[in-house]
Amino acid sequence: MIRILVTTDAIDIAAEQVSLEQGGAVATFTGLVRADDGVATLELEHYPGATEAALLRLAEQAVARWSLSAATIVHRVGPMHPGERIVFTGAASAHRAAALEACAFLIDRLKTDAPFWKREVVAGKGRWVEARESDDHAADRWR
Amino acid sequence: MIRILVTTDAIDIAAEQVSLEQGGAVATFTGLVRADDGVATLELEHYPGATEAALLRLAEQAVARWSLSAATIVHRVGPMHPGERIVFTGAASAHRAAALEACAFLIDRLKTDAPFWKREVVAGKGRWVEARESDDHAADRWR
Amino acid sequence: MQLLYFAWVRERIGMGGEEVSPPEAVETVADLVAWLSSRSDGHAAAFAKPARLRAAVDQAFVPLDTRIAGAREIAIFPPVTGG
Amino acid sequence: MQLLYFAWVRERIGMGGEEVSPPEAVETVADLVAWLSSRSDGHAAAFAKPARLRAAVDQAFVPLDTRIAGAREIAIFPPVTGG
Repeated sequence: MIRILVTTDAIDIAAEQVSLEQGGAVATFTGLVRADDGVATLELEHYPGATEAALLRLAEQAVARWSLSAATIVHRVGPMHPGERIVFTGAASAHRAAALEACAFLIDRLKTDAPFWKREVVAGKGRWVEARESDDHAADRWR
Repeated sequence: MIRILVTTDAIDIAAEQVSLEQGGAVATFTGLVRADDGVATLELEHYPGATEAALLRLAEQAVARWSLSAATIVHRVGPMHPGERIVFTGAASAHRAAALEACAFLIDRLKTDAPFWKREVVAGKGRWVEARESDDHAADRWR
Repeated sequence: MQLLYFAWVRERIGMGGEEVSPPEAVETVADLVAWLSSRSDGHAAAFAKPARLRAAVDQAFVPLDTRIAGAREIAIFPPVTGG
Repeated sequence: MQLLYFAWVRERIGMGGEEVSPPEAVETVADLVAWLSSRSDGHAAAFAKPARLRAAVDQAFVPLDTRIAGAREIAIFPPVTGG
């Protein structure tokens, strides 16, 4: 079962976990908005339609590569605040190595392959977050 | 923050997740009782005192090695049924690679380093689960 | 063809997208970006450094030297920063 | 010293532990296992294949050739299968 959700609502971890609990092993990753350098608000822009298609493609690749019983990607968009959940990836499989690897694959590749853009508001001023080379390297190890 | 719990109660994933949400990245692993070969009940025996000490040592190693902001290990003991959660490991860090690796470390090493024993009940007959060599290999990659 | 702009590309141009009909000499995404640069100061600012741009043709990420013939929707944006 | 047994070691011996005072010739965990084997048919069955046994001395996992002088609590059990 694949579940893709792009939403302005808070991410409900408990519900996502329960829907993943198929097979013997579930691995999840949750990214939170950090309060680095006084960030008050983080705004997430995305490319409607293309985003969902990109996430679905990633989830399908993970399911095929690791024979997953379930894969979930939830990404929040719009304005959010430090401590809130921005992204959730989850993978379920019969065995733990597959679930753990697939979960890491989903978040690493999401960082480079899905059209989201972060804008930080610090002291009332907005600035677009720069892409990081380390994210390209992390994504490359799955190619 | 390190949290170690060995319990006969059901594992509350939502509460464990929330207590881990320190720093920017949280990775979790949940192991579920599988219904392989008609297993009706799984019983978990452990070595009280030594178990908690072993889990605490693992969590402390993970916190030191990956500079975690939080590490959690919850393991259920006693009788349980297919679909129920048997183990939960979680790691929180500023960055995702540390959280993901530490979470995998915790579950891989728990399999070989903590004194738990599984007994399956199939068609009314109990049998002790055999240790698997693949678990030794998975644990070895962290040494 | 329909163009879409995101993040600081959108902000500098001052709109989320526009409908354009480039001449035949505009063969690739890079050509399109160069051609668009003359439309306004905002376009010029957004497209000043093509190396900082990424693109999608009909919702699939592509390199800037990709040919655009037959494309219905082209999106131009900075490197992505989700997750 | 206090002995503890777990899983099928406990089941075969028929108890979770016992207090023993082995003679001085019993120097290692392996010696202890050999010495215990003669105590009952259950002990003999539990300890028939020492390669299948693991041990902890004062709650720390140790190899079977570990010396036991000064130990207060020794646990003998099969390879662990948690998680």
